[in-house]
Amino acid sequence: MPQMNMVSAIQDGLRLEMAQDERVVVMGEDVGALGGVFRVTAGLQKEFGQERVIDTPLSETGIVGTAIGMALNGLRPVPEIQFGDFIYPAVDQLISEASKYRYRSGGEFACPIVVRVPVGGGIRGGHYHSQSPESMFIHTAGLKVVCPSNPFDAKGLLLAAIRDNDPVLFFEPKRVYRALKTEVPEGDYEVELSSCKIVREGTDVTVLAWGAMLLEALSAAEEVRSKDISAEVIDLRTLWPLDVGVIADSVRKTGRLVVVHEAPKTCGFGSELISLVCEKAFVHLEAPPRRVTGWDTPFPYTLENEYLPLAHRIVPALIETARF
Amino acid sequence: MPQMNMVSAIQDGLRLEMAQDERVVVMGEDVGALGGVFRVTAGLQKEFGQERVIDTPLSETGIVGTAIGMALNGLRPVPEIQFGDFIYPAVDQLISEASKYRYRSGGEFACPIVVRVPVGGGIRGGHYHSQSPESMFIHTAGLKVVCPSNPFDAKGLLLAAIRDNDPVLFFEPKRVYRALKTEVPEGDYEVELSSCKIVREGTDVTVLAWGAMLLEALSAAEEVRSKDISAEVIDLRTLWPLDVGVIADSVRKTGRLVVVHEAPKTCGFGSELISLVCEKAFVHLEAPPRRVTGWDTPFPYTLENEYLPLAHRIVPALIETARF
Amino acid sequence: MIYLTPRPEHGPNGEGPGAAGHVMSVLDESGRPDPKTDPQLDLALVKRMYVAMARARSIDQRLTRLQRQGRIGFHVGAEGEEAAIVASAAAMRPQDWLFPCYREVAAALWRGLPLQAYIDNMYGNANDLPLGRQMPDHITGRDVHFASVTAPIGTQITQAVGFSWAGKLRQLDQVTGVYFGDGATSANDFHAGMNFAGVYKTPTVFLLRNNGWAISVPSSNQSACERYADKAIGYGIPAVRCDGNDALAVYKVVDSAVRRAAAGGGPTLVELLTYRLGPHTTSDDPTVYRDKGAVTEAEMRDPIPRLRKYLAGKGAWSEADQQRLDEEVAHDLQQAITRAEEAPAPSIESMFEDVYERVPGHLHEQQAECVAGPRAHKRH
Amino acid sequence: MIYLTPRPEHGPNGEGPGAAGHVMSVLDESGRPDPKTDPQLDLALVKRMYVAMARARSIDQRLTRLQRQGRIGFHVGAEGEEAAIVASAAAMRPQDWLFPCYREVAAALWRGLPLQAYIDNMYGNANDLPLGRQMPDHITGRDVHFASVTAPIGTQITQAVGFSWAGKLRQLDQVTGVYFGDGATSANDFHAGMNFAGVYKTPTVFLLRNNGWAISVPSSNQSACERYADKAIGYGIPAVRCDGNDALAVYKVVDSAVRRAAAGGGPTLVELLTYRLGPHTTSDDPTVYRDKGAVTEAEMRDPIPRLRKYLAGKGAWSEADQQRLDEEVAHDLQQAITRAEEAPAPSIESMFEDVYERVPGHLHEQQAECVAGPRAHKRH
Ligand SMILES: Cc1ncc(C[n+]2csc(CCOP(=O)(O)OP(=O)(O)O)c2C)c(N)n1
Ligand SMILES: Cc1ncc(C[n+]2csc(CCOP(=O)(O)OP(=O)(O)O)c2C)c(N)n1
Ligand SMILES: [Mg+2]
Ligand SMILES: [Mg+2]
Repeated sequence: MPQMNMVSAIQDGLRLEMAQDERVVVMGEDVGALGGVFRVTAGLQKEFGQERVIDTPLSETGIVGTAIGMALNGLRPVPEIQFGDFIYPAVDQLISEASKYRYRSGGEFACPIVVRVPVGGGIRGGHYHSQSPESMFIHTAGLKVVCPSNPFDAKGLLLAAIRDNDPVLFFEPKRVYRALKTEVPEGDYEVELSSCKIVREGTDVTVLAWGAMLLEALSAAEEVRSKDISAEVIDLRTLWPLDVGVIADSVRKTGRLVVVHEAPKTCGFGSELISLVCEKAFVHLEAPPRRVTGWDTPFPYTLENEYLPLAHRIVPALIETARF
Repeated sequence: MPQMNMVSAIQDGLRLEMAQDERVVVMGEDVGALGGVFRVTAGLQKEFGQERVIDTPLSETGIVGTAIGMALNGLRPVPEIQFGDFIYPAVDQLISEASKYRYRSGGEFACPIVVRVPVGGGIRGGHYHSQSPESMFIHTAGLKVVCPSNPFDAKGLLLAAIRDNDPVLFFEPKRVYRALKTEVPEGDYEVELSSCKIVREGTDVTVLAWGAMLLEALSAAEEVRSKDISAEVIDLRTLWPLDVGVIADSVRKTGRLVVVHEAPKTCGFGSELISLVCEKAFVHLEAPPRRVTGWDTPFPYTLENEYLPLAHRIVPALIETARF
Repeated sequence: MIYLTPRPEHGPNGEGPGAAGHVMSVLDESGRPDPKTDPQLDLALVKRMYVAMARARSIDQRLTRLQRQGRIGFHVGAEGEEAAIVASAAAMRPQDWLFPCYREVAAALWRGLPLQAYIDNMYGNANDLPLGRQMPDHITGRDVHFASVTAPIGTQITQAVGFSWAGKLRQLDQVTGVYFGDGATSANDFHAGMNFAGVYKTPTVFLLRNNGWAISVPSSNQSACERYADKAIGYGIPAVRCDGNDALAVYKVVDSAVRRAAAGGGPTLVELLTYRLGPHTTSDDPTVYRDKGAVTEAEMRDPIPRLRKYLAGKGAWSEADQQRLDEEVAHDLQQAITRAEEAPAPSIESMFEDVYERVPGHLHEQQAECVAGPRAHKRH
Repeated sequence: MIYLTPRPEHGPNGEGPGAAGHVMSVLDESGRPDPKTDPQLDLALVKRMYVAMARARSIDQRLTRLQRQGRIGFHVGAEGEEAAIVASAAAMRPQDWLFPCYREVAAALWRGLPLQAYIDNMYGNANDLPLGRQMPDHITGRDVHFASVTAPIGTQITQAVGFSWAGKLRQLDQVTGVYFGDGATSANDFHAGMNFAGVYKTPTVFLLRNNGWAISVPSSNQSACERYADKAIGYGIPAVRCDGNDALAVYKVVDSAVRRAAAGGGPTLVELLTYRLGPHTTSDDPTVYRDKGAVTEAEMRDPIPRLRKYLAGKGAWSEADQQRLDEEVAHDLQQAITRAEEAPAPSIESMFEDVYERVPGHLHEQQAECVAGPRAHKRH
């Protein structure tokens, strides 16, 4: 099986699906000749032509608005937003339109678009090339939100997302893009949407993470082993709709919960995860459920490693939670 | 003291501050000759002229973007977004710009704007005239978020907000606009930002609510009295930054928590409130903290009273929580 | 040295600057056609258009009454704009699509949306295609190639561009028309939609209903561009201005734009100059912000009497025809209203469906909780 | 019958359509002024502009090397666009303001931002005015009337309009210039900003740096409007096109727009035709998407040698002057770099400040937690 990094795995998934399904079109700023600023779509325009790999004008409003229109007319657009930080001009189309089109038309229409969005810190991007805007989309009924942590899942989730008949926000952790290679099957496979994965079993505390922070959670879990703490780490993979059963079962077993995410703490997805666990497994909780997250400030440039919830901040949270 | 409804109280506050502070300008769609679709600004253009009460072109992007520019140049703009549902075209300016301008300029600049936004259901407005978009703004570091539940607070909070040197989102519950009158002092007064208010004392369960749902929470609290349940109701008034001490103290006393809000449940502000209470007062919690909220669907037209978390849905939550 | 960019010069077919011909028109105010511009449409077609326009007016009047009686919650009328709406829809071919703003229900009816479906929507009952989820007048019409009505201003414009672009990529013989108001030209999606359409030469017909007002803001304050059609220049898109109260002129310019798009010639901006005779919606009171005088003047240019006079002049419409039509519309409406009022409200269960293709776990739970829970004291 | 809206006719002062004079220019490629258009600027001023342009080029080259050496994280250069940037800034008056895109640091330096402040920003150290919170080249300059640089494309445009509008409401003698690229004309804020400025006749000078590219997208694919200046028509705003590599022409058109705005004449769109000679930023590799040929051709129109030749022709610039300047810039830079590299990183505490005017409770808690907690294994 070939070894791929996440960039290649996503590209491989796009190429595969474009070859198999002529309804799939890729569009966005600089996705054509340049192949995207992260080179995820490199080579695709040569292979599939300018009609299916489209360099758009500089307008996220236009990219998502026209993608919705294409989807309404039978295509499967995969628009790219160059950085998650620039998704805001598309928010009206995503929140007012894509999420509500099926509902408000009584099921007459559907909006199967997959909006690919590089997100997160760790690339020295400062305020505007580092943010993780998932929670506002999870809050929006009608959208699905995916965030893979590794190349294998990235390709499998992307294929599942493109074939899904609902609008999907596909968040790609930039920090992982070229950070590791894993085995990725060459052909077709799907990773089911809304399926969490227990990536490390443990008994003392449940750690929820996704995207780039999954690796940090894992290394923190490894680190606290020496303190006799057994952490169970769950990779959410799909943030919404959520595979809440796996999470609740884990917390019922461990009695303790730590959630890790890059986005600012307040009203981040961590708050929802904690509230859900309170709903499903409150009586099993033996310690306050806890968040390790980005601080409630804009994302800083120089101090980004002090801002991010990296292993050095997860470790004390695990210890305190486990020993509460 | 005169009796006013919330529309008159807000108008009174605007008039007062415009007369006292010539830096204050009001702007938005139809705020001039028409006086706003809810008539909140009625008469102000006549009184203060077209330069200070400005009918803008139909662009929320332009309204907030130019308001920010005015604020950078010494004015105190009070832009109106006609309905909360139409704030999305302004989200880029609010989230990328207003919230970060002070921070990213190392404190060189400030953005003292107060964005007035009628929100919420109960006026038969369906999908696009009913939403409560607070949580994405609470999630955004650098913004303040206010939502009064009554005429007195509305005027006092508005005056405090206009005088504050940070950007404030001022959410006005449409359902309350003309639903009740209270005494409102004629002259100047402020209701401090970030101050919660215990509006009903109780011992068995803490209920957090704001805006139009405060009244529902109160009537549910009244209703459960007959079941020997004593509910303490707190009106948040300012949603962020939060007066968390009052809330934590209340939960330490009651041991139980119910949060009520109109916005969809998932990643709504309720999730943050529950997580905060878990942080501050976990060991005092004697029952799972609970949410009564809008469902995770778009806001429906015909069934809006089944969608909203009205008293009939709060009552069973209070009973179950109190008796857990 | 700085120059005020002058207005563009105009083409050779009578659209030159100055008064005459500058705005495409066929009928004068008394319904007499200008032989120089008359498209000589088939009288049966014109009659169909007239009937659709007159029906639309009657429906608006009836719905406004229903709203005043508290029997429906809300209505957006289109009085005065019937020619702009109906004749433009009439110029689209069956395989074409329309993306509406919120004021063009008459276009959906023209394309075959059953009156009952519309009236069920006004009541938001269980038979409503959108299942009572949206406000009145927010219809959907997949079967008649009519997209779902939305409230946020302008969002349908980029969608229509994407839709038509997909048609082009799929090599379909399909043109997409998109309606929007003068106010909407200030919105983000107008800018993005026009720009994308210009760059990718999509088969889109931009139908700008310039009715003079965006709620209380006159179109002269919405933009410093005197002639809205000139906005097309910035996107490299051809444009045409047209008397939007002249059904024959509207048909002619839209037909021509549709042909051009279908032939691969790309998008056109069509500015339809009309006037909103009524309030913005039943929630609005225009006496607060506009003179009665302007309205009275605009009433002189009412598109319906004008087209009726044209037909009468051709001997194709009589008083008796009119009376028969009025009775028929009243009867159809009464029947539809009765049925709509008898229909039940949408089910509680339905509130949780169609959020996603399949109801996910968390919505199943919420659905069960809601169904089993107490009912609200008052239904809507 | 549909007409392609023709391009506008031009004013009487040499800006008529066709080749000659259509784009305002003064200097030819060898630096000879056209007596018909020469604004006859004071030589001392021209020399100052030249020095600022040449310094900007040297700074860009040095910063690019620092980035390659890994000593700074990132740089946005402006090679080839120095005339567009410096001469436009030079035409603004001291009381005027500039709202930048991200490529106009040279304008801030022109207005007096200390080189040290800029270099501290490139290092994001504790002395950086934005306290290392933003990426390099994202400066802020309240003292020199220069707004804070932002990354989202276009957002500064509506802000600049609001800023200038406030100046007008406050009856200040103040004009606001706003820089943005050809790519930014597609963004929402260009549309809204131009429209609001047109309606409210704000004293705004829109400085469109048309450098041919938005990262990899050529300006010919960004919009179907061939001449970006024509975009002003849709907003009722006057426009002018100018050779952006010709410092004298840039000064002349911007000066004229500033005077017009200051006199109450409202906004102007100034299209500065230039070329991005370097990569988009140090993260970019333009060889993937553009021909070397086009760049070589553009290098012939490099604004710096052109202005140097002009000065040399007037006997106002010598080889020795150039050498002295180069040495001085190298020295100044070296000193600033050394100081910047010696400065500490911003404090952990500072990460929690300036989010609000006063640090609220929850941020106090987070600040304390962060300060007391373990440090990250590697600093940035
Ligand atoms: C984004 C957004 N902002 C504000 C509104 C409120 N609103 C509804 S209709 C309208 C005026 C629209 O005017 P125009 O586009 O000219 O269409 P018309 O109503 O005249 O047909 C406004 C401001 C909205 N629906 N969407
Ligand atoms: C809203 C937004 N979308 C995308 C980007 C990424 N981006 C940064 S610069 C750029 C191109 C800008 O081109 P132009 O406006 O011509 O300015 P230039 O770089 O040529 O000076 C893009 C797409 C961004 N910064 N903001
Ligand atoms: Mg209108
Ligand atoms: Mg450019």
